Amino acid sequence: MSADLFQSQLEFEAADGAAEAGEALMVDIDGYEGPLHVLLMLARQQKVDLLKLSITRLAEQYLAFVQEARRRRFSLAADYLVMAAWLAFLKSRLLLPRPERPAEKGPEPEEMAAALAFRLMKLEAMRKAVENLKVRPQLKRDVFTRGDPEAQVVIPSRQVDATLYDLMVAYVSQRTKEAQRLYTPMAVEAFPLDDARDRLRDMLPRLKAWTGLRTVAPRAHPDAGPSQASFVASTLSASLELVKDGLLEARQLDAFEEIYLRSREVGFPLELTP
Amino acid sequence: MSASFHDPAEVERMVEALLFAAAGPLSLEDLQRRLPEGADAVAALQAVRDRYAGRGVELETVADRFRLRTAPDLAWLMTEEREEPRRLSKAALETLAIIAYHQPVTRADIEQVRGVSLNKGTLDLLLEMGFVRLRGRRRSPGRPVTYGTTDLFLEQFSLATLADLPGAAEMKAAGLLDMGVPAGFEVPDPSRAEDPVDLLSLDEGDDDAPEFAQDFVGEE
Amino acid sequence: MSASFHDPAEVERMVEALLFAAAGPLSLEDLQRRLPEGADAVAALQAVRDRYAGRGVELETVADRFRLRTAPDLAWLMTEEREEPRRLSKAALETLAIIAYHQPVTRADIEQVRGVSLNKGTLDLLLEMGFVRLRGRRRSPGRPVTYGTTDLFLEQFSLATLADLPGAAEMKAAGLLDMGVPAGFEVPDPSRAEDPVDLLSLDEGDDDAPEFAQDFVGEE
Repeated sequence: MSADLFQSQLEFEAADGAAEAGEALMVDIDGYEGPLHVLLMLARQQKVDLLKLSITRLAEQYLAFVQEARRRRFSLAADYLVMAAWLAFLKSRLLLPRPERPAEKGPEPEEMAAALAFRLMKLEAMRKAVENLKVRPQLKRDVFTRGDPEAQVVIPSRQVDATLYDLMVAYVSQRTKEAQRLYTPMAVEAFPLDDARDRLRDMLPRLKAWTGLRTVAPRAHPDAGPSQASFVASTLSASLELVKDGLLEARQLDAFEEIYLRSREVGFPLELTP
Repeated sequence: MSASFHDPAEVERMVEALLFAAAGPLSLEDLQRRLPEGADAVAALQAVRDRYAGRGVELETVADRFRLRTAPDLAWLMTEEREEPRRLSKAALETLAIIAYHQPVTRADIEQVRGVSLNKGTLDLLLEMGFVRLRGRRRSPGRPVTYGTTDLFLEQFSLATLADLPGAAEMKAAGLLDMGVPAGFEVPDPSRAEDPVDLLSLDEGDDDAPEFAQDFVGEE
Repeated sequence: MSASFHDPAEVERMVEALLFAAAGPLSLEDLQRRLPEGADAVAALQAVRDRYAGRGVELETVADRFRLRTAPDLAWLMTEEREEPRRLSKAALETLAIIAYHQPVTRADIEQVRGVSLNKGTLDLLLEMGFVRLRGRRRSPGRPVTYGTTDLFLEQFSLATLADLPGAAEMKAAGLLDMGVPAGFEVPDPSRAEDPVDLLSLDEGDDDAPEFAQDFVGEE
């Protein structure tokens, strides 16, 4: 099963052209609503008191909805499938002949159906509440307080203007700052001096002519390894050691000018350590 | 200042001026504090209310406080003053309504009513806009934080008190605002289904899975 | 909107609302432009002027433009208490938050969490506002004074007890704690914080805490 089964949001285009007929699949949900919203929409199509709702019919409608949605290759959140499973289960229990002995466990299917209808009523009530709130006269949309900011006299309130939310925000912003302070920077990778020295010794035969330090130093890799500055610095340090050993000559024409290196013509014999 | 401070007509003028000048709604105490000693703010408020009734500007009670505002039926005239309100998504509005009608509510309560888990940004946005506040903790296991609405919410929606929420009394009478589900009335809550492995197993036709799941889940 | 746009009483209401909600004085042209076609703005203005004459709010003409303003003789009512509402500075709010969650805390504790030295005025202000109190002394070198919050603090933030302060879970739920939360991040539960050792009265051997507090406040 694809991972997108579990995506929390799903978007359906409104099935605009769907027929008015009761069985027609009317998909009109946005990404933030769940199976309960779909059930409520389907229940409305039965046009009865939610408590007198036919749960078996509702279950059929919902299963058809889920099937149709999947047929159209809409990815479907897991929530929808769990509800489908539960509804199918409930429907089967409602339709099965009642066993002689009382059910060994679990509530009666009628009770479960009533509970579902009640939940739908609760959600429906909140849907109505939203509609009621939306038509209330809203400040700065329908009703307006005095508009002249110049002439406004500020009447002080004895209350301090800070909410618990402000307090939380203030707290969190500091604690996260604190966390940032404890952050340890990544260790900088340097070009080891020993490597620089060895490399420079190897290069000596090729440094017959004056060569700029920057040319002598290795090129830094843009993504990994020591920085260019580290290569140059270590190579400079190594070159000074070799100058001291009499193997190399260095010159600089002026402060901040390029430093030139070349191997020394006459010098002390090389003393290579075994 | 020559007029007596206790002349009701004079006190009415003062209340009128204070309400007009105030930066926000004023409480009875706010008014009383500013009026001369012994002035009857309640009577003055009533007089102002009567005087402005049906006018282009009216006295309104919001969040147990008082303010002057333009008449709602003239909204169409106020095009230049209108501010495009920050649009709340359907989910945010529904969440706000649940908090308003059921308060104090926990996050789990909200999710239970909506049947979906609450999107991360939703509550955050409502808190940030100042419509919702943290109210306290419920004395139940886990001591979850409860949410409620603010005075700003009442001011925004022109509500005098929470009792004035439209339809609240009827919903309460019908038991629709109760959080508790009667015993044995448990409906599985898909939004709480947190273990994806279980869901997967339905699909794979695992032996443990109820067979009916095959009907519609296994077809892909 | 059922009333005729040309009913003079209706036009008067409109002019009243427009003047009230306008951000500045309106000219006759401004009014005419915003009123329905054919409405008599001049007559309406005159009606508004007459209606408000002698009231707490009056119609004023400035440079051929019109606005509502409070009656000049009531100016004393307005000007006497012109002051900004009390707002906590960012530093004060942050300090208060640290004290609330980490109490009992010393000054050094606060500075350590905030990463900046604590301004003397900040703590004084919180003490003066009554949100913060001296709790005692810590039994550690220097015996530093510890701070905690007061009942007024609980009242301001509508908290029944300190245990009701939102914890890390709620901060996450509100989207405040998002990314980069270090592994060991914990929000202390101040209701569990105990400092049995260092209650003031134990420390000083007398019950007169306020006197001690005075000593302390004056010390720095």
